[in-house]
Amino acid sequence: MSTQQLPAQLPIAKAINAGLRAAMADDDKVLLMGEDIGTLGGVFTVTAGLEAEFGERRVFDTPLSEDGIIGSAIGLAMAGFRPVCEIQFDGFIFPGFDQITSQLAKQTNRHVGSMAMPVVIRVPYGGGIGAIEHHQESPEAYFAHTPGLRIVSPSTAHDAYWMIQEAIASNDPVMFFEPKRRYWQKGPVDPSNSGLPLHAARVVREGTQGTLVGHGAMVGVMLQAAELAAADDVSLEVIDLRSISPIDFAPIISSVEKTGRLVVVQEAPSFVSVGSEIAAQVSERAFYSLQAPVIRVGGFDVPFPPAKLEGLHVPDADRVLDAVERSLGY
Amino acid sequence: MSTQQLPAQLPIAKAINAGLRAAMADDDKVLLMGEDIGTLGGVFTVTAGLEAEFGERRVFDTPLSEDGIIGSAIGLAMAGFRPVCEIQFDGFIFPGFDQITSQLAKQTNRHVGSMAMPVVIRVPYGGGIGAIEHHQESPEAYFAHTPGLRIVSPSTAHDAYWMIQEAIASNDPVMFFEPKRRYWQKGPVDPSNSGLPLHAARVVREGTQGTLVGHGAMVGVMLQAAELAAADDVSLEVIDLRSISPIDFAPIISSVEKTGRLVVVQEAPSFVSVGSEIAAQVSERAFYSLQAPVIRVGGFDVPFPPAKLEGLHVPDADRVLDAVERSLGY
Amino acid sequence: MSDSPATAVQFLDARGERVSSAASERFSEYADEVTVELLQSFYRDMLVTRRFDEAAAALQRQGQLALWVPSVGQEGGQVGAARATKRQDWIFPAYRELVMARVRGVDPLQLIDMLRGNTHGTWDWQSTHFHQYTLVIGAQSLHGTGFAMGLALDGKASTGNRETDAAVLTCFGDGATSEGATSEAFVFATSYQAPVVFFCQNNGWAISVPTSTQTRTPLAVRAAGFGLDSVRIDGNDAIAGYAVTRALLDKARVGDGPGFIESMTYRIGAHTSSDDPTKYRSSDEVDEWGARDPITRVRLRLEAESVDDEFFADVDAEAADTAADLRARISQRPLPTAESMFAHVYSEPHPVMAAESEWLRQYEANLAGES
Amino acid sequence: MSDSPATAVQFLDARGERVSSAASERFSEYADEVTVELLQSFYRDMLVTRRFDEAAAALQRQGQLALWVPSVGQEGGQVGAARATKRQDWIFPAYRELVMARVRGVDPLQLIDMLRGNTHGTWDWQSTHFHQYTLVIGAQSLHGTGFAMGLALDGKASTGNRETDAAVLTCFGDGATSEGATSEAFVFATSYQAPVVFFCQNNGWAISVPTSTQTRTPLAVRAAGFGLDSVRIDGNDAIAGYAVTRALLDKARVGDGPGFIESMTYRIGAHTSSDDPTKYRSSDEVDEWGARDPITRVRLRLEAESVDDEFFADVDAEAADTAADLRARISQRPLPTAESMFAHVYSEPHPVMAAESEWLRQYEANLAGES
Ligand SMILES: Cc1ncc(C[n+]2csc(CCOP(=O)(O)OP(=O)(O)O)c2C)c(N)n1
Ligand SMILES: Cc1ncc(C[n+]2csc(CCOP(=O)(O)OP(=O)(O)O)c2C)c(N)n1
Ligand SMILES: [Mg+2]
Ligand SMILES: [Mg+2]
Repeated sequence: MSTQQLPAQLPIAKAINAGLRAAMADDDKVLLMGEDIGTLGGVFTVTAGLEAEFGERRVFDTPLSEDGIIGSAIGLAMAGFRPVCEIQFDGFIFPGFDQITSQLAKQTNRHVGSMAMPVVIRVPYGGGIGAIEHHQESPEAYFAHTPGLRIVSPSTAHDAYWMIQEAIASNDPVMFFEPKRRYWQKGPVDPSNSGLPLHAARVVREGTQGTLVGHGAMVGVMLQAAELAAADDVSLEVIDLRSISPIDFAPIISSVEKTGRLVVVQEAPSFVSVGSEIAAQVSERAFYSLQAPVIRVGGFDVPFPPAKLEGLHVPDADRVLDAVERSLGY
Repeated sequence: MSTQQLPAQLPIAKAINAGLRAAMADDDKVLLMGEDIGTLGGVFTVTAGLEAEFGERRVFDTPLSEDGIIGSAIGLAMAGFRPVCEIQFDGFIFPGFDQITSQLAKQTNRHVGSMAMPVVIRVPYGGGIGAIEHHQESPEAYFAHTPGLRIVSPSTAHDAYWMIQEAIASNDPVMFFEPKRRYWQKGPVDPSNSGLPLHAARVVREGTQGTLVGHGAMVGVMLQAAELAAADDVSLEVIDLRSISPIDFAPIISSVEKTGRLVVVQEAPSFVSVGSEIAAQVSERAFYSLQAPVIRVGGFDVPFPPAKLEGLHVPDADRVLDAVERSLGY
Repeated sequence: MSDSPATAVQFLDARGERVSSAASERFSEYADEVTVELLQSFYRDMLVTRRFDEAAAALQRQGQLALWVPSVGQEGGQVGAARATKRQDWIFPAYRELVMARVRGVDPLQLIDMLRGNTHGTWDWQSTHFHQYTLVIGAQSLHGTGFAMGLALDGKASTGNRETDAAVLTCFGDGATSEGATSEAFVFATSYQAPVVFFCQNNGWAISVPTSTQTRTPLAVRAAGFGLDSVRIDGNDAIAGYAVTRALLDKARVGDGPGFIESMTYRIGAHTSSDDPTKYRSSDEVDEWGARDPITRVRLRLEAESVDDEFFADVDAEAADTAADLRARISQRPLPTAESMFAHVYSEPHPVMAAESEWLRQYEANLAGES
Repeated sequence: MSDSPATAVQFLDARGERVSSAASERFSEYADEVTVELLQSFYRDMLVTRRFDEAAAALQRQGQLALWVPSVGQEGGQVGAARATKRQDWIFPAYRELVMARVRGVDPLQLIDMLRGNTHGTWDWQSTHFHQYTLVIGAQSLHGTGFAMGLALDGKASTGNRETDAAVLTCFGDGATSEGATSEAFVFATSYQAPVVFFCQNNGWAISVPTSTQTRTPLAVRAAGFGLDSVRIDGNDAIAGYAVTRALLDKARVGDGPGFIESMTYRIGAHTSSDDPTKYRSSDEVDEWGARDPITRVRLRLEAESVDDEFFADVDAEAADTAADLRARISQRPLPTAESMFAHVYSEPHPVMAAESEWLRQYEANLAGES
C-alpha cells in the first residue's frame, strides 16, 4: 500500500479520509459514492478533498436515494469496481435495506462464488451529538443477522485508518460503522503496521475481576468505567470488539475464563441485538467459568429519544459500573 | 365479536380467513390491502372470498410495491382506518423496511401518544414448501429488534383465528407471521373463547427433564421431538412462544426452574436472532437453575439454501433431539 | 394540463407587476380571488415568518437550538399554497414548511421544541391539520397519499362537493423526488385517484447536490408522466402558489384526480445551520435569486395598490413581537422527562416498557441517593 | 422521441404483413437489417423455446420441477430485443426471459436447476453476458444501471464507438414499474446518462393485478417523463423488438443517453405453475391475444418470403430434440451438497461458515453411523 505522510495524531474522521485516500491511490477500481460526498466532502468532511484529488469520475455525488446508491453499487461491483458508499446518517440506511439484505449480502452465494461483492457501506452511527431524530441510531444488529455481510466498527484513529483499507480490500461486502461522536477524537496512526486482522477483537485494557466488551463509541465509555473502577480497586478487562460480524469470540472467552464475569455494552436497544448474541454465546461457551450471568448494558428498547434525553438513553460509565456491581454481587 | 359458523376442524389458512372475516364484520374501519389479495384471494387463498363479501372498497389490490403498501397503510391509519396488509412472501418485506422501521414503529412515540398505529402486517413465512429463493425466509428478528412493533406468530388454527383478530384490535402495529408450511394443518377452533391474551406464551406439552421453546412451524417439530424423546423415557416440556415481541418469559423461566435445561428452536439463522435473546435472558434470569447452557437450534447462518437442501437447513426433530442430548450431557 | 407542465405559471413578477401568460390562463380565475386583503395576509405570514426564521437562526448560533432549518427565500410558494388549503384540508410537510406551519396555526415554539432536542415534534396535528415534520426524505409522500385514500374511503372527499370535500397537500423538495417512496406515492395516488396534491419545492439544491443530479427533465414533466395533473410555478410568486394549489386541490378533492406542483424557488440560506453553502455554490447565484425575493414583490404590489404605511408598520411590529416572544420563551420550554421515553412507544401496556422505566426510575433514585 | 411514446411501433402485423407508420419511421433503418435469414433465426429461437417451455410445464405437472415460469406469448419482443444486443452487450433479466436466455447461449438445463430447487441460478453470466434471474421485483433495474455506469467508467462504453461500445439491456414487467427501485433506476440512468436500455414487458398482468392498477398512463409515457428515450412497441412483433432495441442500444452505448421500451404483449399462460388465471381473467382476452401470436406471424412472413418446408421441419426437429433432451436430462441434474450451503456465502474465509459446515459434517456422519 502507498504510504502517506500522516501527522502524529489524527482525528478519526481524518484517519478514515487518509485510509480512503490510500485505498484509492492503490487501486483505481475503488470508487466513492454517496450524497454530498463530492464537492462538499461529506457532511462530516470524511471525504473532504478526495473529489479534487481523484476527480469526479472516482468520487461522485449520487441522486438522493439510498436504495439507488446500494443498488447501483452492486452493479458497479459486478462490473469490476470496488464502490465505497456513504450513507449520510445511520437512520437513513433503511430505504436501502432491500438491496443490502436480499441482493448485496446474497450475490456471492447466489452465484456459487462466481461473483465477488467488494462493496463497502460507510455509516456514521450512534448518539451523543445532540441531533434530531434519525441521526443517532445504532442499527448494526439488523445487518449482523444477515448472512453474507461483514460488519466492523473502529474505535481509534489507527483502526479507522487501517480497517477502512482492509474493508475495501475485502472481496465481501463490508458494513463500516463509524462512531460519529468520536470523529474528532485524536490518536496516533502507524501507517506501516495495521496491527490486527480486520475481524480480530482487541484487549484494550487488562484486568482480572470482570470483563467489559463493546464496540465503537462504547469503547471510550468502557475505558472510563474501568478507570473509575480501578480507583475503587476493581480490576476490569476491556475488549474492543472491532468486528461485529463475525465476532472474534476467542479473546472474550479467554477473558471470561480469567475474570468469571462479563458485561456487554452497546448503544443499540438490547432486545434481539448484538449484545444478545454475545451473552448467548458466552453463556454457552464459558458456562463453567461464569460466576455471574452475562449482564447487558444497552440503549433502552425505545426509539432513540430526543437529544435532551440521550444522556439517559446511551450507556455511560455509571451505567456500566452499575452493571459491574450487579455482576460482582452474584 | 360476531360469531361465525365454523367447521369442527379448520386448516390454519382458513382460520385466518375466518378471523379476518370476523374482524371486518365487527369494525368497518378494518381494511385489507396487498398484492393479489382481492379477486385472486391471495396466493395462499388466505383472503379468499373477502373481496366478494365486503367489496372492493374494503378489500383491495395494490400496485406492486411493499413500501407503497406500508406507507399508504400508515396514512390510512392516520385517517382512522385499521389496515391489514399482506406481504406476499417473507423475502419481499424488505422493500417496505424503511416504512416499517422508521415510520410505522415510531409514529405513536413521535406523536407522544396522540397517534395510534393500528396496522397489521401479515407475512407468510418460513421454509418447507420447496420454493425458490426469497420465498422461505424467517425475518422476524429484524422486527423484534425494532421498538414500537409487536410481533406474533400462531401455530394452531385456534390461535390463528383469535390472534389475527386480537392483532387487528390492537392500537399498536402488529407483525403477524403466518407459518406458511402449516397453512393446511387442521385443528379445532373455539369461536367462543380465545384462551390466552395475544402476548402470552403457552405450555403445549408438560415435561420435567428439559424445555423446548419456539414458535410457528417449529412448534410441530418440537412436539415431534418431545414425542420421540418420550419413547426414550426423556420427558420434555414444550412451549409455544406465540409472541415474539414482547416475549412472555414467565412460563419459560418457570419451566427452566423445573427442568434445568433449555433448547431454543427457530428456523431463522441463529446469529443475532430471537433465539439469542431468549438464550441471553434465560441465562441471566435462570442463572442458578440452569444445569446446562441454553442451546440454540436454528437455521445455519447462511442465506436460505435451494429447496433441495432445506431439509438440512431447517431444524427437524432429529436436530432438536441432538441438542437435547448435548444439554443432557452437561 | 393547460400547457406544457414545464412552463412556469406566474402572476406576480419580481417587480410586483401582475402578469399572465398562456400557461397561467387556466388558473386566472383562482388568481383573481387574491384580493388586496388576501395579499396583505400573504405579506404578513411571510414577513413574520422571515423574522422568526432569522431570530431562530441567531438563537441557534447562541447555542439555544441544536439545529435550525431556514426557509428564507421560499416563503412565496409556501404561503400561497397553504392559504389555498381549505379548513378541512390537511398538510403533510417535509421539514422546511415554516410559513405553512404558521398558516395552519402551529405554535412555532412547538417547532422549536423539536429543533431544540426536547421532542420529536409534538404540535397538535389533529386541530391544525398540519402533520409532523418527516425527516426521512420522501416517506411522508406515501403517508399523505394513504391519508388521502382514507379521506375518500370515509366519504370526506371525492363526493363531488367542492366546498366540503377535503384534500391533502403533501410537501417535499427536489432531492426527495429521487427516493423510491416519492415515485411510489405518485403510483398510488394516480392508481386510486386519491385527493392529494404534491407540492415540490424545487429550491435548486439538496444540501450540496444541484437539482440537475436528480433529474434531467423538469420535475413537473416527470410527474406528468405518471398521470398527475402537473404544473410548474414561479415558487417565489405567492399568487401563483395560491391559484395553482387551489385549482389542483379543488380538482383533487372532488375526485377528479391528484396533482403535482413544481414550485421553482431557491434556498437563500444554508441547508441547515450545520451547512456551509459557500463550499458548493456561487454568491452570484444567491444574489440572482435574492433579486427575486417573494416578500419584496408582494410589498411592491401592495404599495402599488396604495396599502398604507400603517399596515406595514403593524406587520413589522407583529414580526418583532413574534421574534421577541421566541427569544423570551425559548429557554423556558419544558424539558422531557425520563418517563416520557417509555410512555408512548406503544399505545397499549407493554411489559418491557414497564420494566425498563421502573429500572431507570430506581437507578436514577439510587444515583441521586449516592451523590 | 420520434412520435408520442404511447404509439406502438409495429413492423410485422398479426397477419405477417410488413407495415410501417409515423411512429416506426425512426427505426426503419434498423428494421431493414432484418433479412429473411435473421427472421429465420428469430423463428427458430421462438419455436424451440416455446416447445421447451411446454415440455418444462409438463414436467412441472409431473413433479419434476418445483415451479415453472412460462413465457408463452411473449417470445416476439424477447427474441427481437435479445438478437438486437451485440456480443459485448449485457442482459439483466427478470425471470421470464426464456428466449433471451437461449439467444445469449445459456444452457436451459441450468435454468431448470434453479426451478428444480437445486441452485439459486448458476449459469455462466460472464461468458453469456446474461445475468442471473432476479426474483425480488425491480431490484435488477438498479444493478443493470450500476453495471452500465461501470461500463462507461471503464471506457467500455460511451466512447462514441458504435461498434465496440457496450450497453446493458435490463428487463422487467409492468408490475415492476411500481417498485421504487425501478423509478430510482430511471433516476440514476438519466442522471449519469448510463448506457442502459430498459425493456419492460407489459404483458397486461402482475399475477392477478391488471396493468391499470399500476398505471393510468402508458408506461412509456411515464418513463419519458424521467428523460428516457421512450418507445412503445408491439411486443408480439419480433422485428419491432429488434429494430427499436437496436436503435436505443446504439444510442445508449455511445453515450447519447438511456432508453426505455414498453413491449406490449400478453402472458398467454399462467403467471407460474402455481397460478390459476381463470380466477381473474376472461378466456376472451386470452383468445384475442392468441390471435396475435408472435410466432405465427413470423411463420406467415417466412412463408410469404418462400422459405421452404425443409427449414420449418428442421426447426421442428430441433425443438423436439431440445424438449427430449430436457426430459432426458432433467432427473440427472447434480444435487447440491450440504457443503455448498456454506462454501460461497463469503468469498473469503469465515469462521462461522467453517464451524457450521464442520458441525453439519459431523452431525450427518453421526446420523449415518446411528442408522
Ligand atoms: C432518506 C434520507 N436520506 C438522507 C437524508 C439527509 N438529508 C437531509 S435533507 C437532504 C437534502 C434534501 O433535499 P431536498 O429534498 O431538495 O429538500 P431541501 O432540503 O432542499 O428543502 C438530505 C440528503 C435524509 N434526511 N433522509
Ligand atoms: C418485491 C416483490 N414483491 C412481490 C413479489 C411476488 N411476485 C412475483 S411476480 C409478481 C408479479 C410481477 O408482475 P410483472 O412485473 O408484471 O411481471 P410478470 O410476472 O407479469 O412478467 C409478484 C407480485 C416479488 N417477487 N417481489
Ligand atoms: Mg431542495
Ligand atoms: Mg406483467
